[in-house]
Amino acid sequence: MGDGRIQVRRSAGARLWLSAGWLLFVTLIAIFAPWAAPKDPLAQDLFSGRLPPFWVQGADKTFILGTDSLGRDVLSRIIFGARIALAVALIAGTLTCLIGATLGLLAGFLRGWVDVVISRLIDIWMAFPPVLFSVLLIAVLGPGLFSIILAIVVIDWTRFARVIRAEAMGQGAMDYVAAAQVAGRSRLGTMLVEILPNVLPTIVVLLTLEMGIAVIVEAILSFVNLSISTDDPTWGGMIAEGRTSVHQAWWVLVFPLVTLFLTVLAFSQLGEGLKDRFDPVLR
Amino acid sequence: MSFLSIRNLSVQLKGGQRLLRSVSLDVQPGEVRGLVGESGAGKSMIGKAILGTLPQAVEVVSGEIWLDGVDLLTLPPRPRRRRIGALAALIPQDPLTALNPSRRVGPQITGRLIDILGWKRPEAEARARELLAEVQIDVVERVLRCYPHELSGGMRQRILIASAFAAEPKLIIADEPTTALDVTVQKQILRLIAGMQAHHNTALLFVTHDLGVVSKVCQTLTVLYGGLVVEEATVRGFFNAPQHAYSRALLAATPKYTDPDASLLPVPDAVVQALEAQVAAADRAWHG
Amino acid sequence: MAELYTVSDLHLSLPDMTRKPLLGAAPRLEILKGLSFTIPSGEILGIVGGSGSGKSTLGRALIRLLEPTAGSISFAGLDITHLPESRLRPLRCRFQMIFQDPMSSLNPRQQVAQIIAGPLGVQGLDHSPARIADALDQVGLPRSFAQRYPHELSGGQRQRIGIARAIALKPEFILADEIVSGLDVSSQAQILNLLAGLVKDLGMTLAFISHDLSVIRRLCTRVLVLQHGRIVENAATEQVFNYPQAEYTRELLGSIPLPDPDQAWL
Amino acid sequence: MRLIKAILLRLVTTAVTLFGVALIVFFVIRVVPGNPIAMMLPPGATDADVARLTALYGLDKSIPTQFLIWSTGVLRGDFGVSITNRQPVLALVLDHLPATLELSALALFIAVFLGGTAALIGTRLRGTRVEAAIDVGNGMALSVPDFLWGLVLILLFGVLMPLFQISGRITPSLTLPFSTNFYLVESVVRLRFDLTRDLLSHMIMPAMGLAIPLAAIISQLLKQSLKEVMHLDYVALARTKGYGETHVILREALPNAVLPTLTLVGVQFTFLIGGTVIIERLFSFEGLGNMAIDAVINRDLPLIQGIVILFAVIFTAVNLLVDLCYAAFNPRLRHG
Repeated sequence: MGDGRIQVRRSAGARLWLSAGWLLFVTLIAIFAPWAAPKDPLAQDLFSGRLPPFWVQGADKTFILGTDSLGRDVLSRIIFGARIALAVALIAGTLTCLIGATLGLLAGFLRGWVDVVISRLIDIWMAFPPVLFSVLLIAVLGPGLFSIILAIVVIDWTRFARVIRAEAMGQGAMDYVAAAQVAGRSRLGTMLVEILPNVLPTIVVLLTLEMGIAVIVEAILSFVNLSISTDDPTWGGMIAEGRTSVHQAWWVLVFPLVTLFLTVLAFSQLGEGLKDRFDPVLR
Repeated sequence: MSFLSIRNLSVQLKGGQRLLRSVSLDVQPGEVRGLVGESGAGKSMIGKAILGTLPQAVEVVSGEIWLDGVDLLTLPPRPRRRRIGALAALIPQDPLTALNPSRRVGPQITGRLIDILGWKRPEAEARARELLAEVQIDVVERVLRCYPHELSGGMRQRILIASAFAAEPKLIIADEPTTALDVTVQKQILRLIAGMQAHHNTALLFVTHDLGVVSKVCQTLTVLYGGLVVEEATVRGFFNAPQHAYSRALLAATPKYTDPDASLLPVPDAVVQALEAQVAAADRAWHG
Repeated sequence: MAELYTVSDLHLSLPDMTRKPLLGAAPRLEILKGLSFTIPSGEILGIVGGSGSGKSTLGRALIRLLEPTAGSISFAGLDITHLPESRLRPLRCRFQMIFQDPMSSLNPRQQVAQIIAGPLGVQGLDHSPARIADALDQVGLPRSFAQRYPHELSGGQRQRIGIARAIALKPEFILADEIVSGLDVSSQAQILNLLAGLVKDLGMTLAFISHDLSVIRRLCTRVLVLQHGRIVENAATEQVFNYPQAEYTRELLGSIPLPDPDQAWL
Repeated sequence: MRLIKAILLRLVTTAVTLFGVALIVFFVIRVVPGNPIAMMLPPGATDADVARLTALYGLDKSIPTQFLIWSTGVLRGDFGVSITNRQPVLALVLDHLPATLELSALALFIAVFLGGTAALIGTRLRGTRVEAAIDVGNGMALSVPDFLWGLVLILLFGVLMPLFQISGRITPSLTLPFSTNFYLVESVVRLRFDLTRDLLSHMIMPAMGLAIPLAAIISQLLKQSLKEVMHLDYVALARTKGYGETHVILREALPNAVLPTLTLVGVQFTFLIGGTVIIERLFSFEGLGNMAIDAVINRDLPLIQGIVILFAVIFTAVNLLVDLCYAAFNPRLRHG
């Protein structure tokens, strides 16, 4: 209609393409890490520890973004760290979404005792401090990719369940649900054919948001030294090391942090962008 | 000069479609004028433009709104608000959302008197009591201390009417004031508005889609289509001999329970096309 | 004429959630307080009343979107008062409903074709594109509308889709709940004429809920006047309008402003 | 009467929730394979040592029995003894609680102030570039969690422009005249503003890190809620009476827009408190959260249980408080 809406549309488009572009870039880098990385991410060289990035005085130009205290190449470690970050994001995000959204949909649409049980579970879960809970889970499960994914699913399913439950409840009060009943559609059929397409945009937004959160949780767990083994390059592990030596070697903290920041931001903007672009009601 | 005189008023969505296309309209002191049209005709926009409550996305692009000898559109915001607050008032459509749910009824009636017109509190409260009695509320003291949710829809509409007449405005704009009410309540409320209007001799601009209501309450009426004035007439003249084809079509489409055999005639396509051509011509003239 | 619906001593109460105590069940609010009437086949029954009269609740009980608390409803000789949903499902194509607010009753994320095809598919009937095109023809919409979403249509067009969805199943009975109350008079006239024509052509029975007596008189053969959950008048349309028996009916009639400045009213 | 009933019901559901939390944390720690006692002991401990310690902490009994013993203890206020510190869990937890409470409260204050201001300015200047800027800022702040904001703040104001302290709660060399662990409160009460300054200089960055996402949520919700309210007739009516825009927003719209925001902010505040766990770690801030992570790393089972229960108690208390506020502010509930 007016110019305002076109402008919003345009900026939404830019948001979608920028975030999708960055995530595609990170994905390609992660897949082709052995070729993309200039150095071996695990190779230590104690004589070239804490070298600054290439443009700073005293840098070794072959270590483009400098080295950490053990002389490992920061850029290569970021590139290999992307593999773990993305694996966690995709697997944990999707699983969390499937479980949480299903429970939320069932509770919100079927109501009754199903809702009572699921809501009570959500209440109990909400009374846990999530970071502490995940740290605790990793402590008992032992470190490793599988444990991280499991911990994320266990702590974060409520995020989907809560929101989707409320949405499904709102949709359930609409007359098109009554119309489906008048047409003789079964409860399950109504949920899948009528309600699900209407909560799908929200699910997509939450899903990409969750992928970003999964990357952060992995980083947090690496940060408290509970994630993968300490040698494997992870963004969180690098941030943890960078935090301790921030006054001596800022680049060890800055580069992984910027990468993580952009990736998390890109994930969250991707969802909003996809919704604006593909939701028939908004289009 | 008329008390309210709108000259060539054009209103549009910011950077977009026009909603009012050079509308001119006069209301004399004490006149009751109906503003009639279907949805999208722009009838509510006129009221909002006068009162300065156009939505954020809508702007006045040209024209004049003279209220009691002053063009409102030339005034800076604050004096304009004050002038409107002192001279005009609104009876809104939906009594359920037109009272602030978190404030008691009393202050909502006296607020304008105290804050804008500088009355003393006891005077304003006395005035509120007087008005509530006038709109036939008998438990005045209790109602003044109520929160809106404690009152029925008809009761709230009475309070809104009382509040509109509180500062003895010279012009009241009633925006579909009975659309949300049952017919039996509608009759009581219309009777009340008509009685108050006659008693205070206030000019009334009555926005409605219901020709039945217009024929009962108004003296004159203006028919709108697509932001254009289609016909201006006295009520008697209009219902006895509507001039414009669109007016005739609207009357024919309105069901009458006394006349069961009259089949309802939708507005003929030819009439709509002629009107759309007029709208397009107005826009060409505007842009060209 | 055979009776399509026989309703006797119908009671319906709903839990009043605004007064629900924190422990235990909510008190029940009695909405329908013992209604008895019949709807003969082929009749167009007007159901009229103010807000809170129970007219919409009655409608939803007739097509068993709500379950009565007492009394009975029989449809074509079949007692449907307490039938479970699974046994109602095969019957559902025989009684259909057109809703008041098409914005809420048309799924916003389905195209018109899906909206009309959905019920046909569920009932195992033909839901081919040709059938959808037929349905659109019947309600006077261009076939190209099949690919549109509800928000791309005008109010009158949406309501036509609601009608198309209901009549596509060729039901014996249609409930129309305030279907023109949100429309302008010109679209209102079109929708009423369309519905009247279809009901006549297809030989359906119609219950038409409205607060507007003028519309009822135009359309209906018989009128049921409800007040506070009770029937105060049930008579042929002519009878109701010319010799209203109940005080409330007279009050309703007296409250309608005719578009005629000569009618003494205020 | 209705209010008392409501509170009673809430207490019952709260008890159920807390019981669920206790049950889950208890079993998560124990059911999963791995001998916590073996992990507790230094390398080189004998089997006899393990057995003795196992018996000491009651870990040789069946898990349901252990739960029964532990939960009856909890009901008497006995949360057991910490394995690493050899001190009663309750005393340890209550020692560290004030630091976390002060941090959370400061963060909440900042978040409400920033978020509320942004929402009001955005509403007053709607349709302008300022509103667009606020929306973009909200979007950014929302999609990045507290952990990352903490790191960003460390870089900006700890390293690039060293304005604030990046670790600890107070400069260790200072002598403290405090008799409680509510340092910030006490420093103000005792008029020791030098200490207040030092404390704030340590707290401001972790508090900001926690506050930024919450501020964005408050800003977004309140702005949305204001926007909805501003469309209602009573706001238009107030405008026609001659009131200015600022008066309309503050006096007519805000009181009605705050209520829906309040309930959602309650839940979000519990997330903020949960966030203290990692933020305290990041800033080496000696509160409950930092101690919790140490407890997990040291496999200090009684301490972990105690901390988790305490967090759960705090969360449910916050939610209860929000509900009471809602009831108190809502005229519909006040005058049933």
